[in-house]
Amino acid sequence: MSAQKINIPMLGVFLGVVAAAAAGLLAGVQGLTAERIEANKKAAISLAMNQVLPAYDNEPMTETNTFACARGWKVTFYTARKDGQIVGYAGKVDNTDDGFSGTVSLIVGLDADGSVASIASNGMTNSAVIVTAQTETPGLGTAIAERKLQKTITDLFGGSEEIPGLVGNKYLDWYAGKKAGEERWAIVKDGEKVNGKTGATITSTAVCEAVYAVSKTAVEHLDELSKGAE
Amino acid sequence: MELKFIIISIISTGIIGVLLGVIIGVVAKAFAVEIDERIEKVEELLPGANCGGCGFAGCSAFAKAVVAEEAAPGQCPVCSGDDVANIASYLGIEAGQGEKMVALVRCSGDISNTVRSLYNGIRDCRSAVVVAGGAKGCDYGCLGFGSCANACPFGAIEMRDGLAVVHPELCVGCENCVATCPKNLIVMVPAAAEVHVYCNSPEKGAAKRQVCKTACIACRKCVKASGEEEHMLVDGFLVKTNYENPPSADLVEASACPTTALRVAGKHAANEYQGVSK
Amino acid sequence: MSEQESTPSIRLPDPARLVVSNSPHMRSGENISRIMFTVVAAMLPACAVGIWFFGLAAVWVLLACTVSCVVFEEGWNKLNKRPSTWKDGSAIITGILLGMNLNAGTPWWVCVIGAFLAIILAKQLFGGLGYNPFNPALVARVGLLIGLPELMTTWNPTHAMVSTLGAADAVSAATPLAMAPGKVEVLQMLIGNTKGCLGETSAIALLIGGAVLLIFKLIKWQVPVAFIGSVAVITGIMHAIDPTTYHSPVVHILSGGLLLGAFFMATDMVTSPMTRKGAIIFGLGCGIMTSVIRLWGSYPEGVSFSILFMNALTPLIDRMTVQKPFGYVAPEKGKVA
Amino acid sequence: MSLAKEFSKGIWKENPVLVLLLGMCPTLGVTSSATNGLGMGVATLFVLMCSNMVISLMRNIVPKKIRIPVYIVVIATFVTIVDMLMQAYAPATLYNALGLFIPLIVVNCIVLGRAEAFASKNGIVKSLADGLGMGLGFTLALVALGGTREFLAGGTLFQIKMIPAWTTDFMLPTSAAGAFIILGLFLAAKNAQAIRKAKREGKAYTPPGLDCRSCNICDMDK
Amino acid sequence: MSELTSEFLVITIGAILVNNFVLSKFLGICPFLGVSKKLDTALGMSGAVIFVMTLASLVSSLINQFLLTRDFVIGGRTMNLQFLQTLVFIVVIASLVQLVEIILQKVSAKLYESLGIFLPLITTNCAVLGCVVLNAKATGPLQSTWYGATIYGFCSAVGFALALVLFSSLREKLDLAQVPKAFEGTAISLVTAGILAMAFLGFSGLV
Amino acid sequence: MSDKPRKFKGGVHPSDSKALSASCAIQDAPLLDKYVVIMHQNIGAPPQLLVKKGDVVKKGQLLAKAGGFVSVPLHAPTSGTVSAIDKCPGPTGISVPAIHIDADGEDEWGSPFEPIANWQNCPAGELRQRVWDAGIVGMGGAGFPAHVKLSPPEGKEIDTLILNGAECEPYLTADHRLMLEQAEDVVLGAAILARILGLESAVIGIEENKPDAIAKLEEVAGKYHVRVQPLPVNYPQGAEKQLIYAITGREVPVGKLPMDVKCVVQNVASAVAVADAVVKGIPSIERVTTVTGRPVKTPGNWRFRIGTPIAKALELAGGITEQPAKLLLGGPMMGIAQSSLGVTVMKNTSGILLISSDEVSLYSSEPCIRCGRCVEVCPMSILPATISQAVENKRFDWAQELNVQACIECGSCSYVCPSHRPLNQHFKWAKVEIASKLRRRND
Repeated sequence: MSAQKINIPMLGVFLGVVAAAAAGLLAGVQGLTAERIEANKKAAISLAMNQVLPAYDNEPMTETNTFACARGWKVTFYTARKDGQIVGYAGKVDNTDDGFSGTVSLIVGLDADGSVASIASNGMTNSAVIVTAQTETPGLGTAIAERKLQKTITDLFGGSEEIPGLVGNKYLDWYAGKKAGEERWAIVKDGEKVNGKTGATITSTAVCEAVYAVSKTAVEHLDELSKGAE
Repeated sequence: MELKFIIISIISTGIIGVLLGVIIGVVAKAFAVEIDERIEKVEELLPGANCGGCGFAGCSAFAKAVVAEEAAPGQCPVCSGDDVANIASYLGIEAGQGEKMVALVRCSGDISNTVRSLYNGIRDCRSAVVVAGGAKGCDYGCLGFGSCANACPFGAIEMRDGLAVVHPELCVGCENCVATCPKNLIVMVPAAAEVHVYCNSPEKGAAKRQVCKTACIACRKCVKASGEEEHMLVDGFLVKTNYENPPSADLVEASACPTTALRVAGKHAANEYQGVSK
Repeated sequence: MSEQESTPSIRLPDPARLVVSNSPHMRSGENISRIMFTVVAAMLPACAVGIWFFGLAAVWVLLACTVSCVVFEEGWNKLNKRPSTWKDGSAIITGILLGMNLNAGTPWWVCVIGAFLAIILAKQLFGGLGYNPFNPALVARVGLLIGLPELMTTWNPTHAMVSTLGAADAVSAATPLAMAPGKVEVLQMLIGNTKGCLGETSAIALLIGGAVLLIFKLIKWQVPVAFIGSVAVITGIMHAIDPTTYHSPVVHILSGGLLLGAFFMATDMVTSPMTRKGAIIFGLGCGIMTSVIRLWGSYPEGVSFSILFMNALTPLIDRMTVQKPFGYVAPEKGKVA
Repeated sequence: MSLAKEFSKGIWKENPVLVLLLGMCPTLGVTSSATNGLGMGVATLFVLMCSNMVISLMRNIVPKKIRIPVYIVVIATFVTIVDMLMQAYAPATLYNALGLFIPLIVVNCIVLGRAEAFASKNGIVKSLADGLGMGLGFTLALVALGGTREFLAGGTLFQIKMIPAWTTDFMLPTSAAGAFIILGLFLAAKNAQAIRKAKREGKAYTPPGLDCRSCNICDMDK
Repeated sequence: MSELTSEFLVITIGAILVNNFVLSKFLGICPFLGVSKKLDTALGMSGAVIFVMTLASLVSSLINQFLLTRDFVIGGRTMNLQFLQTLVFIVVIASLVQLVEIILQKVSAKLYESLGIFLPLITTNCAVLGCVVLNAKATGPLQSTWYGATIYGFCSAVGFALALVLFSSLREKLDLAQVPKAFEGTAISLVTAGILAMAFLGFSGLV
Repeated sequence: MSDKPRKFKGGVHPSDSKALSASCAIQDAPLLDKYVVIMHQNIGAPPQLLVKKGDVVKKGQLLAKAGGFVSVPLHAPTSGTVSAIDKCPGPTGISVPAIHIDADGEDEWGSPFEPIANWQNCPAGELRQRVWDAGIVGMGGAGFPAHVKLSPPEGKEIDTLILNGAECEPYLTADHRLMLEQAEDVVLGAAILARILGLESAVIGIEENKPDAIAKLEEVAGKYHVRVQPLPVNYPQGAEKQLIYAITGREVPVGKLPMDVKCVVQNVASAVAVADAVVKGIPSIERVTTVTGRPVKTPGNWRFRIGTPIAKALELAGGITEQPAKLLLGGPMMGIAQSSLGVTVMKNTSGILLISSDEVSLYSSEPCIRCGRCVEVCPMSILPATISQAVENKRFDWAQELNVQACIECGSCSYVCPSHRPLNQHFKWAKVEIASKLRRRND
């Protein structure tokens, strides 16, 4: 490289101008899309929230508390009330940064005492845990995190009906009714009840840690939570 | 509000850009290494094949030498005439371009035409000569294991029926094959010359015929056919093309070489002499 | 060629039929297939024990693996118009080794996938025997472990276990490594009456096979010794620190595929270092990695992964352990190793 | 070359993934399903076309010495725009799955490579055709690869079970190892086709290697 | 173990072995395949990447921390310049590589000769940008600091180097192999890398 | 110097097949009507021709004089006429210049020098000159001029003279018979060589599989302070470096000569030639050669004139019983395969060996399975398998790094290789390439 041959300040200025112009353009697009991105995020949250919370009549989105938990993550709690009484919380934790190939974000519905809520759906007892974002290996890590019915080619042509409510996932449903205590939750691989999958231990651990962190934070901050939003 | 945001973005990015630009500029000044920009330019004009045909270690070394006037741009065997002219005019020097040379394998003894012993070993000429001088009856002939073809970066040498055949149109004259042939069979000849003697054995005619059907037996028919013009030169028991004054392709027809050692390069490459030898 | 006029009664060699080649002109007569079939023989005791304890299911798995390995090998050769190579025995070894690394009840299609991974992917794509940088059977086993983790980590109980424990208990019984430390029956592991892959359960049979290999000098003793030794040392240290969490080294050595791996897979000539020094480094590396995966990793067993990883390191180890030639260090007398 | 040729060469003859071996990181990283491959392909296609267009427009005013930084800035801008647009309008699952690889389009050799090798030397229409062709070729390769991996893993395509009887998921194709291996098999298949073609035409064929023939990035600084 | 120490382990072991940049995150594949023909060049590339990636992590995390993630309020809305991350990072990396090249050329001609040819390649090495972007997204108490980011950058680069060196020694061995014609070159390299990735999967769950 | 020989590392034990000819006493070959004396029979410079076509020569007459210090003269094997100075097939397959002599049948003696009866009092220099004048080379196979080894440069001290009677090559029995039948000459030659070097004593190293020769030599050895050292049977025990190590425990450094560890090694046949040249005044015009192999009708050991065509030698042995696969000059491990019967016996031709086709396993060169056997047997402790793979891919620089130059081409690695790889040829090739690279660099 022999950059010294040409007029250096000019190059700097040219690059600066291009970069600045680019930045300007970006700022414009950002301005145009920002609101929709925000709205998307909110919509995603409220959708998930509706699934994990019992019936409520307030606006949980406006009643939030955010606490830092032990791992350095931030847990946001949305309080759900019915007739003014707290019926549960939705704890949201984003970007836990220890999945197999990226971060895990999830929303956990909690009972008023901070334990993971159970939700009866389609005749089964599911836990109120929804993984909202993950980038795990399809089939392997996703099996732990996804609550999704497998569509088959016959469904495509047969046009089967959408089943409302939560889809069961044995790895996630393990958490139903669990409450964080002093002991951390361990990954159980063998036996009847499982929250971990062989070959996808990292994802299992990531989900487990995140759910634990939400419950734990709620338990630790129950006082503040029960007081309502600041 | 939007406008203000945009302005902040522009300013901060602009500052980073200019700052980095200036830092690079300053550092570049402070740590400047004197480089002759001509070298870079010449290297840019060179083909970048790094074949080493010019005798230097790759194109950049050659560029250095050209700029230092230790080499003429025309020494690059791969460059086209225009490339060479460009470099020369850029540097304001003589192109010094020599005649275009191509490789010639001085042997026509393929498997069907020569005596071979049952060689059992590594299929590589340079390795085969270590064992009993290779597999060929003729001490001077092409061994046919293709060391030269492997050495050619341009795929100009074809191994055909145990004989290396140069395709002159693909040959750029890098001489890699010349250095590789353990029998020193390959020489560089002007690309313009069409007629070559495809034999390299200095043995007596009778000895040659014993081991090879297409050897040059120095019958001098071609010498006679070329008449007064000294197109062909006799060297012991071998006739060679006079590359100072090469004959035209007609000579091959005219001389009716009894062993077909005298061949037209193009026809030889196109495999038109197969089974011709008497 | 000079003409020789010879008296009619005396016959002289025909020069045109004399082969010219480099010295030496004598050979020891050793060849690849002899080596390979000796290895097959060495594997038979462990297979026999597997068949004894797991029954016909084990036979089917071994057969499915071996047959499909040979079929893939020959199919590939046919497809690429290469000479037939199954007779050199290497595909048979791979097949048997793969079978030994599977659960006795493994479905046949898993065996076929495994054989494909081993023969085509890990061996023939690299040019066949001698050129594969990774042990084919191991690639197959690890590929199946990654692809079908649940299937590959569920094992059939032995017949003996079923008859003593009852069918249900036997099925739910854990493998030795998954049991709580201190509850493991070492004697059963020695003879092979335990859960695990069909060829890896019986320590005694594997040791007999290993001895055969050592007697015929087909493996370097340094590899298994360094491998097993380093596992023993590391797990021993951890056991000494916390006996309630970590198994004793004896359990570690006898359980899982350690003996099988140490004697039959880590010692694979093609994929392990050539010098004695390299073999020691190779064995140590395998042992350390196996211990680390077993103690802290997420997979229940680390032998296959460790050997596969060390296979990848083999070219580097070979590079580092180039021996000094005779007379290289002039002042030093005595043999140069 | 005609416009149609500029467009079509990227799809098969000079397919950026299978022949030019460009953009391997996203090719391997996001193709665990056909949907992801499609999303990434379209995103890259968009960036490629925009950057090709802008760079073609700018080609005469950019000082040669800072060509590369300027190109990168241009590309980075479009990548960020794509990022924001996808965040706003694409399904959240897709955006999340592509994750890290969206910003990494910046350093995808296809984009920079085409900018340098083509757009900086050709007019805007040609550059657009080239960008479209290359982008489509990339997208096709990604969808094919993603589809293969997804299908081999569980008989699904675009998350729809194609073979309902297929119940056991085989995770190897979707794992990291599978990504490498299946891309390798894809390349080999393309090579095999090229070899057969070359043989028909009586030419020699050397499979493309990832050497300085396809990725001429180090040459760019000249 | 304190959170910091455990995260330190996660970062180091994780970045080098478990979540190896090349073999499980698919970052830096181009140089991984392109510069791995010979062990010597692989070593040179490794050195250059370790140096540049550490430096780039440091510089860009500083910029990220002190400029891009700073919130400011305009018209009642809190805004920041995070959307400029990609743009700024790539410009920083490109300039940095340029700087390193210029300085290296002057300071140590020998080092320049062994590393220099790889430097332009690094600009477009997605491992560097990927590492910087990952740092910017990180939420861990350690990795979100500038020194944590630097450690992560260094370890990721070491992971890259490990994979590259292993792979190049394997490829040197592959040079001797008689690979089927269709698999020659990159195809067989990818298959090898796949099997290498299998071996690295054994590390999963270590952190 | 200890009495117990050391065992060098590595080595192989091929079946020796010496029984074919070991019991056959040396016979004098009858006079032929035509001899073809190859010009260049020694390592080093070729000799300079002194005769021309048509010249009449006497037996023992100088045909060519030494072409330099590392070169030896040539003598006429019999009396007759020089019929041609022309090419003939050489042992390496390439035609070489040779002196064709038509014998007159008189076998008339025309020695260039007189016997030195009183050699004990003759100055060492004169004796050394006689060795040179007689044209004696290393007759074990290498053909290195004997006088050169006997002329250590200033400052190089020699303390051990070793006579190489190991004859570790399978099949060959020429040295064995020579030691048995001419034990006195061997010991005498040893004593003369010792005197030239200014030494009091000499050691004869013999493999233990020749007990009769050991016994016979021990009987006569006492006369001249010569010690007979039995050696374990292990190929290549007769290789210079291995022999020196076995007898003295010294390792000759790579690229150095025995001289550098104060040793001189001479073949027993050379010692006999020295004794003949000094005491009887006979130049090197004949040698004992084993003609053997399974296809040979009557294997045996003959004393051939230099220049005897191989076809004639085979006729003496009764011809063949079946077509052999290979015709070798030398032993099966290091001998050179021939494709012509026109090659003639040279000063270093220790054996003419025919190998039947069932003994030969042709190189099929399967891929290396890295079993490491070659590493185990390599007496030089290099890595044959790795070097071979490097050479296979033309990585000669790599081969050089791996010390391919240390290879003594004993062939042990190829012998044991289960993949039948042409290891030895790889090394030879690599050495040639490295040498030519060095030459190019020096140019």
